Amino acid sequence: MKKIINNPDNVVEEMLNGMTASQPQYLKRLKGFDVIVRANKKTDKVALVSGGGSGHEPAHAGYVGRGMLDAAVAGPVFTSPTPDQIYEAVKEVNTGKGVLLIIKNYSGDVMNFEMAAEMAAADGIEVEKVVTNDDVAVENSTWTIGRRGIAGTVLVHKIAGAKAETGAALADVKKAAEKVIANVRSMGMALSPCTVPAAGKPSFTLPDNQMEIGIGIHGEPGTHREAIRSADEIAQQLVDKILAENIYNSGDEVAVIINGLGATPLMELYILSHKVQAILKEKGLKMVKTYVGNYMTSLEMAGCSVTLLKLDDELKELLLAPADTPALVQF
Amino acid sequence: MKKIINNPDNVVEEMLNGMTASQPQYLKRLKGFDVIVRANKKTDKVALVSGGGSGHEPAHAGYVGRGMLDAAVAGPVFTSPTPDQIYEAVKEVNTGKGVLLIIKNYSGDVMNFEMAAEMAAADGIEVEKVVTNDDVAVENSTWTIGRRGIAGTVLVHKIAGAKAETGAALADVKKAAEKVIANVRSMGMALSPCTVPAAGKPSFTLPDNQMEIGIGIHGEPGTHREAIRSADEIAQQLVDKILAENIYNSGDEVAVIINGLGATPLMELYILSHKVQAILKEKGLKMVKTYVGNYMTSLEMAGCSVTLLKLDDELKELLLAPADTPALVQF
Amino acid sequence: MTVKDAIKEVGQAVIKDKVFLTDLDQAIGDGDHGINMARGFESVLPKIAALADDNDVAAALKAVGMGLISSVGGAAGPLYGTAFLRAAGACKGKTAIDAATAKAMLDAAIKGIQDRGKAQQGEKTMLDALIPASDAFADGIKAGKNAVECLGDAVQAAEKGVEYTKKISATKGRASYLGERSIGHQDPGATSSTIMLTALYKYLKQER
Amino acid sequence: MTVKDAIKEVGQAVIKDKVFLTDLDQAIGDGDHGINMARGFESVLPKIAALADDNDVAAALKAVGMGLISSVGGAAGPLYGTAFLRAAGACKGKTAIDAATAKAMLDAAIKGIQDRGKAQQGEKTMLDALIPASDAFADGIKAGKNAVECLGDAVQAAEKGVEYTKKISATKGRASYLGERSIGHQDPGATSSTIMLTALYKYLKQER
Ligand SMILES: Nc1ncnc2c1ncn2[C@@H]1O[C@H](COP(=O)(O)OP(=O)(O)O)[C@@H](O)[C@H]1O
Ligand SMILES: Nc1ncnc2c1ncn2[C@@H]1O[C@H](COP(=O)(O)OP(=O)(O)O)[C@@H](O)[C@H]1O
Ligand SMILES: [Mg+2]
Ligand SMILES: [Mg+2]
Ligand SMILES: [Mg+2]
Ligand SMILES: [Mg+2]
Repeated sequence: MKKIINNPDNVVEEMLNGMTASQPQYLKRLKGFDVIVRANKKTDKVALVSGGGSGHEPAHAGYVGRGMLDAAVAGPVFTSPTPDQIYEAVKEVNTGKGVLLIIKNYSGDVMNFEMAAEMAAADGIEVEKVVTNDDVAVENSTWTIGRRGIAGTVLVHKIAGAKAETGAALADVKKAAEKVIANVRSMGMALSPCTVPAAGKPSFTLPDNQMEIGIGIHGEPGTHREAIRSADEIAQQLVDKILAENIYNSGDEVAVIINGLGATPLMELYILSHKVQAILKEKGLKMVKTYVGNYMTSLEMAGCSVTLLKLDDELKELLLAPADTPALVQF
Repeated sequence: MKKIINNPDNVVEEMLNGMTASQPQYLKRLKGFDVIVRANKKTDKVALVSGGGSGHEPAHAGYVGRGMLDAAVAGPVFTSPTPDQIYEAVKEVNTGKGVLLIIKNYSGDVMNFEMAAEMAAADGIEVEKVVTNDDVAVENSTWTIGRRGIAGTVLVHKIAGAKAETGAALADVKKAAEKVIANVRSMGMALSPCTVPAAGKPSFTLPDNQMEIGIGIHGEPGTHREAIRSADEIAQQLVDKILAENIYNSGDEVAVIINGLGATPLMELYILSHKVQAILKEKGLKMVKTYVGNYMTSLEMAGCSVTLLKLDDELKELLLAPADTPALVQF
Repeated sequence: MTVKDAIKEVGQAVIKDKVFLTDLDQAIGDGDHGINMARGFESVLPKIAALADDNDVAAALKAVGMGLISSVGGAAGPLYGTAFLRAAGACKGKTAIDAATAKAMLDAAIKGIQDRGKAQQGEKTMLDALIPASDAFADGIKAGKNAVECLGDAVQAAEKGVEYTKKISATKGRASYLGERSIGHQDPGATSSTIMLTALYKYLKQER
Repeated sequence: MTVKDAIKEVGQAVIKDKVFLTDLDQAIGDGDHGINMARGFESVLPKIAALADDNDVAAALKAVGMGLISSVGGAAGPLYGTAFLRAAGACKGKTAIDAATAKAMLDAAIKGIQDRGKAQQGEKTMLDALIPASDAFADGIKAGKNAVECLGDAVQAAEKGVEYTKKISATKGRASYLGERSIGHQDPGATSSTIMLTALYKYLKQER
């Protein structure tokens, strides 16, 4: 395991302190908790709280700031934070207008956030939650826990965050978030595994000529592996799976994320994006905005995911609204 | 070699087209050339042209946009672009107020940009150049070609770009760039090598327990290798070497870049930054702004560099001025 | 024979198998189950050691539940945390635990896990160890065995349950994303449940 | 014996050693010298093939120089490009090249490289092949040898020069960043220079 760390057991602690020390204009830490909140005084609006296991940086604390989140709760690497941590975050950012929890669909995350919501509700805080589940690699059925939440979650932060910034009520912020969730899909692949610091060894092994398709963001294996293919073929494969959802139609406006999983050079993401743009154009879709970079990572995994969000007028306006956070700034 | 590419010989071509297809609001390509210019009509100001070998993404095209560069010229991976390409870029962005070339100090880059400058000068275009050389890993002496230009170059783009945006004359933009160069120093290290696509194999091999100190950004070996150490020790080692330059004094305001070389998780960069901030604070320096992320990379190399820039009032104001480019946005 | 010592044995058994449980989770999950459980009991055990020596079983189990909830995270934290809280609820006021009470505690724990996690038997989770364990416990009671003997039967059933998890594919928890590929691997949570039951049984048998 | 064929031989020799030159550059540089030079000659050779068959040496060399400048990049592009342009300047109007002209061309090339790159002999660059080659050529002329014989001597001197580059540390080019660590490795540029001289010599000798 080659990592720039001190002690595998302290990575989250030191990372959080490193974030606030590096970006004090954006972030501060809730004393005694693994919770990052905005440096600026909370404003009188619906508050957004997200979070999850660490190792997905810049998610989630990188999205704390104007136009996006009010707080991010960091669990241990790839492990949902505990309810008491989430509960503190909720109490801290609530201004009386209510709090929206943005949860990625994993059993652990859902359970811990729900317990925190129960604790906050018992205090009389108005709490709502949305669960993101954009990963089409995973079958959605009533018999399983459904699809996973991956990079599409960032667009929920962006759009619900912009909605909250307009002064909208909790129900409306939640509705905007749910509209994103209904219209966003992602699909990922990996060239190499990652190593959880405390585990000390790679999460799986992959022969030199193979890739994992349908990878998640926790070092878990994908849905299957196959011989490594060209960037254009990978783009086609990922986009095909997303388009097979049948929610994107010719003429639709869309937002795109070409997401790196941590160790993928930007050069490769742009080469992939080149083909993705061509396929989407061919399909008659109009790209309103494309984000290319590391938005939702899996430590030092090499690989990528493609995310597609269908926009309507409201979502488009909120997507293009300003944001000012460590990881996403737009005018 | 595991990469998301199509053909090793087409990586630059497809990447550039991927950039413009993904970010048409920022970038367009000069037809027939490996030159990226701003999508918006050129404004009546001194124009900034930078560039170099590819493989350093987001450098250099990622910094094309308001408040930074007007054009970036992309060479093959790790190879300076040729004079004719640079010459086209200069002709395209010149508005009559003159053009500043920002060159990283490598024999190849300097020679090719100088030849282009000669060609442009022959056309009557006013061209000036600055050469960045922030890498303290390399001895500076009259007998060698001097220090290399690495991540500190991004701050030259930022500050000279902001200066040009004020409508300043070419001489003054150049002076601002030179002030940055005089006050910026960087030092890097790597945990793993990178693979030039056309070469197909790693640029060097490094045992599992070793790291390279004083690494450049072209997959070249560093100044020496040693047993891998903790993040705090690495931070100390890199910063000590920078502070040994004796240009940073207690009370000085500084800007910092904690730069990832391509495959380094943001988590590790923040852990490193945590210690870097502590050392600098201890030394009495005041951090005005810290950038943490992949700003000047070396393909999929794992490792980092630390950059320190001493600010005066002018540099501080220009550093904090707005920028709107694919890779660096600030209000 | 004290509840504090029993919990200590159980916690130490889990901590001892940290790497084993993590390896199991690497195969079909995200490779943290052992790390999570060990972190949990490392946080809980000092708190238990600091409790009064009044052998208040419910109070001790509640402390375990609260402690796990606020230190484990992931899926296992809320599930095991809730399980311990519910078990505590089922033995409130008791110092000596007879077979019937023990069975009620086990069932309360299982119900807690199901309330939180919405899983059934056969979905490749900790329930595939715990539900067979409870069934075997019930059979033991019917056969007139005492609590420790019943627990011995329960352990054997849990072990069989773990073996059974190798044969099925997961439909709950992270392993469900693997679909058919999860077949052939034993479930980490079923394994940790069995480790806990086994440690408790060993402690009680030797103390008797 | 035509200048077009000679250039073709030289270019193909460089292309053939693409991997070898790249490997040398990986050891002490950035691992692209072979790729750069091969890209250059792959771009240049078709242009040369398309030239008129008038054996205008200066015109052909100028085309090589311009072509390398606009296709090689890096350090080698401007250096070799300038070298060919200067060599062209030194033989303007000549179709047959005698020993004195050849020597003048070689020296013009060397001067061009030094004007651009500001290096001296002993800095572990292509000059460490080319300057000894020029010296040997001069000795050959003094000894009354013809151009091809002089070139043979030059090739041997260039080869020795390449060997010598293994013993010294680089103070120019990318390898200079390695300091002492560059010792033990031969310089890629000195090697490519020698490959070109050797290819030219072989062609001329066999054509004679
Ligand atoms: N819904 C559920 N009901 C019961 N047990 C579950 C459920 N989801 C997961 N588990 C159990 O949790 C175990 C995984 O725990 P752990 O690895 O600590 O959490 P995570 O999956 O969040 O990383 C699985 O092996 C399984 O036994
Ligand atoms: N200043 C210089 N003068 C002469 N030759 C040089 C100089 N700098 C570099 N070289 C030569 O160029 C070679 C490297 O060329 P190449 O790898 O193509 O370019 P780069 O170093 O830009 O990657 C070196 O081996 C050396 O012989
Ligand atoms: Mg987990
Ligand atoms: Mg090069
Ligand atoms: Mg797990
Ligand atoms: Mg080179």
